[in-house]
Amino acid sequence: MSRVREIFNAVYRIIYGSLLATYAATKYLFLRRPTIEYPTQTIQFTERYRGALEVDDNLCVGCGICAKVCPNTCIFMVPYEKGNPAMIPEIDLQHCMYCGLCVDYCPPGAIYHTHVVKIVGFKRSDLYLSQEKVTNVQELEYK
Amino acid sequence: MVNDQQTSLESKDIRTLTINVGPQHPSTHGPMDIVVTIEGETIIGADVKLGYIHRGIEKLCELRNFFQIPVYLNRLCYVSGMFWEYGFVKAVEEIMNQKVPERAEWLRVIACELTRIASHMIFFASFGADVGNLTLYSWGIRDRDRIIDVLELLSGQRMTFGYFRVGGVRYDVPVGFEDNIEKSLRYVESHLRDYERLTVENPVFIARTENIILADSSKALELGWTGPLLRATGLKRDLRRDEPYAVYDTIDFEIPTGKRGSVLDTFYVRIEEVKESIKIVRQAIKRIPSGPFQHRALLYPPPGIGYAHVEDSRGECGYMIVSDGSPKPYRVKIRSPAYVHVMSLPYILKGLKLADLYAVIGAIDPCLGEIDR
Amino acid sequence: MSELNVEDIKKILPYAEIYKIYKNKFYAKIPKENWIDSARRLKEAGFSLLITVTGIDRQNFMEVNYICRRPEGNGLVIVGTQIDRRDPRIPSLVNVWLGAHFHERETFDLLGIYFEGNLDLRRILLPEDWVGHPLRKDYKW
Amino acid sequence: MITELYLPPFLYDIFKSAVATIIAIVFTLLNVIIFIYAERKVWARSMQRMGPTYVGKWGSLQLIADLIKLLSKEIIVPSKANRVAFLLLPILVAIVSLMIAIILPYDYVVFYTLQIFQPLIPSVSYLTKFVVSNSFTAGLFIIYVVLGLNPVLILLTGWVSNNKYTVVGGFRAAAQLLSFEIPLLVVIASVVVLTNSLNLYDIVNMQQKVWFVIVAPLAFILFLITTLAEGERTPFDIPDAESEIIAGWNTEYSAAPYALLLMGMYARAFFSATLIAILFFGGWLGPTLPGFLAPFSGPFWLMLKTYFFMILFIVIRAAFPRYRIDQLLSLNWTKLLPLSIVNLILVVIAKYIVLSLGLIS
Repeated sequence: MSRVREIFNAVYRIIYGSLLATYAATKYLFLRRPTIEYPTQTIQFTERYRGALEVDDNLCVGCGICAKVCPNTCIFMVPYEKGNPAMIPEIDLQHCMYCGLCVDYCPPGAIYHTHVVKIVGFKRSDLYLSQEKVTNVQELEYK
Repeated sequence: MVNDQQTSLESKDIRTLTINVGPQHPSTHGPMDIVVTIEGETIIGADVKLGYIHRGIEKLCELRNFFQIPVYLNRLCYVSGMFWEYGFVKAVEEIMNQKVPERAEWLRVIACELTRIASHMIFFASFGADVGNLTLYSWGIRDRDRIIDVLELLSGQRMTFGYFRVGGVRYDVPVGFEDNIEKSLRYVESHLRDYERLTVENPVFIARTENIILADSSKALELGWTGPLLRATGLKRDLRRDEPYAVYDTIDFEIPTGKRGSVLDTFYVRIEEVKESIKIVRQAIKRIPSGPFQHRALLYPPPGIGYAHVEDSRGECGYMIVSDGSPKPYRVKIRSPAYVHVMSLPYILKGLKLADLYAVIGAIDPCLGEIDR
Repeated sequence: MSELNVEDIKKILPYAEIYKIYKNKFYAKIPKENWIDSARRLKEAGFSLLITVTGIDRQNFMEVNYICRRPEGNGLVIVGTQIDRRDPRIPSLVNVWLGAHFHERETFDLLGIYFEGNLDLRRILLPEDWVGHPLRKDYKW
Repeated sequence: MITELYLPPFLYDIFKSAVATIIAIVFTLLNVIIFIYAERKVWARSMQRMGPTYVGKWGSLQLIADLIKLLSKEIIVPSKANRVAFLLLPILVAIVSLMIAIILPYDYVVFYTLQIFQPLIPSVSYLTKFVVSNSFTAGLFIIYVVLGLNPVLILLTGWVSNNKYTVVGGFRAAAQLLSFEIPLLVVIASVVVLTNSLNLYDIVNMQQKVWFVIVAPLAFILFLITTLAEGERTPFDIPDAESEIIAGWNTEYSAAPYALLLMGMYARAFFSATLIAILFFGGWLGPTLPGFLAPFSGPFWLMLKTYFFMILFIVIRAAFPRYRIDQLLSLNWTKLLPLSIVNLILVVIAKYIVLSLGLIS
């Protein structure tokens, strides 16, 4: 008799389980989906989001700490102008891994993250932010 | 994909067939090659080939300063990056005997447990895809994304966080963090019942996974397994409880265990772990004290050797760091749990069916970043 | 779950120099001859979970370590021994812990330490035709 | 109109069948596209995704775009494959699959739907004479035989590709499809016991008072499971398990041959849905639609039921993982086969009860 009950229980569990699974899959047909259509809608970045780096040349003192702390050595110090001994960082975005150490260690806070993530180029050199580009990264964003 | 030297129809031994599962295969979760010899559908031998994304992180660490290294280590496992940063930071703190502010410890717990949920969600997702249910894949990614949103709010990045610092964490909690966490946890929690309906209560899923025994507890210990796989064999072992670090000894949580070490048990253990992690995060938010979150110190560890362990979502993440007194580590040894699990595949696959191989890989939940390092 | 102390380890490994590196974590330096013996003793004493096998290139000698843990309870021991750097050979631990196999393969791959008795000592992370062992300090890249 | 062409009778028959065949095949192809689109959309909703959105409104033209892409691509034949067989087999698979379309009442659906325009174009009513699917006295038997050809073709497809994955997939397919044919035959036989006829039209007309799903519910469940297995649908999509053996027996196919194989697979699933509607859910029987839609009511109910089972197949795909081949075979031989024989006995008893109640004649 217990054997019969066992079989009955097994059959019940199979049928009930199958119906539950089908119900779970059907339920979501009628729920709002959490996804968005990417190019027409975009997500909001949070405040701390680490996008492409930008340098404020009014604040930069040219100390070169950012170039020293960069683990990938993708920041290079170059003369600000010809004949001017002041230095300013240039950034190779190809090698940058957005770790944010340079931002953490910059004494005057001259280098900071923007929310720009779409920087594209046809050549590798397009991703090298020379001193003209590095001070206004926002304009480089691909729209 | 197909082994050129020995195609099926030209094989000398006509009864067996050698199949390369990988390096490019939908179910290996990354570039990994498993050479399986099958007879009919039964596996009679297997060999694992690794190293397709070996980046030499251990060597890289020897060439970087201590403060630069944590931002590399979250690349080890890109679905549970927080743990891998934490392990290194903890090892350095042990060498330096550095005290960590209590608020930082709680923040670390929050970050780690959120990452554990996110990592287990990826496990559900990829396991679903492995056994042929792509609905689970989508659901796992959906719920993980909510958790990742919170982690982005906290650390500023979605996968490669760079949140841990020696002596604390990098940022304090942002404004409105508690509400955000609670909302995300509720979102994940509301879907957990449906995961169960689709998996551990689904008769087809049970039939598929319940009879694949990975190992019993003695064999698992012999092979050096840790984490959910060891817990699935019925051994109640969790580093958070056995070797408490951070503030885990004051937190109330259960350690779920399986019964027989089957694939179904590993799944069950992970679902329960997600529930426990949610519980831990809720407690942590309530009990987090105010105070400093970072203790800055000069990173010149004294000469010495240090070993730190963190209960990763896959097992014991361990770092052995040898310091010689310079600002760079002399040697960093990374102990990856998934490496141990994947390399024990040849010991557990014999006699299983070919279709079981994918369920086993899914249950092991390999992360090739940490395996190949 | 009592805390381990140096005496407990000393009882298991009488010939070792033992240092406490942190709470419940110990470093034991043993002579090369006791390599397998120490592993057996530790396993019998409850340290049956092998965490990893690894090595350190100390430039004038090689250091081989294995780390093991007690699955019932707490405590961790790093056992280290010194071997000749020009001919780095050491008996394999496969007969003690089955799981030592792949850790030894990795150590052989990256540091070039030969584990005698491990029948499957191939390269694993690097390609099979790779020259040199990258974690050695004199490796040129 | 056409009857006034005064063709000789045999030519007239050929003409009539040709028209019906073309109509049925075109209708099937259209429905395959609908099926694939529905699968992508419904499955996506279940996964909380979007599915196709770009091409056309709600991505409705995505399948057309995919088809054009597949047809315009280069046909790649593996160097170790048997070239002739490799290219011939997809065509055979497609032909064999489409043969069922003529037996199923798709020409009926199309021609009776066109009757809506009768008030505008009176000569449309002649088209009802062109329905040929009602003339197959052994229609169910032919369907079974044609389905029986599939395993051989699939095994050969896997074999001639000369790839390990295709061989494994081909053997899996052969084992699965061959073994599932036996319970399928027994279940079909139980329907025939009820109706004493192999003609689909007779089977539907017998269900005027009561649907067979009420008379023989076990037969319906068994038929659902076996057709899922015969159509290689989840949870029985073992031969082309994409996460296990890449794509199983069709791994090496690309471009137009792949489109043919895909079409064959989806056509078979669509036929299964129609067959379930016809055998167990009263086919085109249902309340007559109001007004000028009255001639459309038969096709409407048939297609409604068909699409319902189509969606059911898709939801089942969303809800279940894949079986393992040895479990599947043991499920077949130890559970389905005995159950189908039990079902046959039950149906015999049920027939006497239903006959005595006067529900079927």
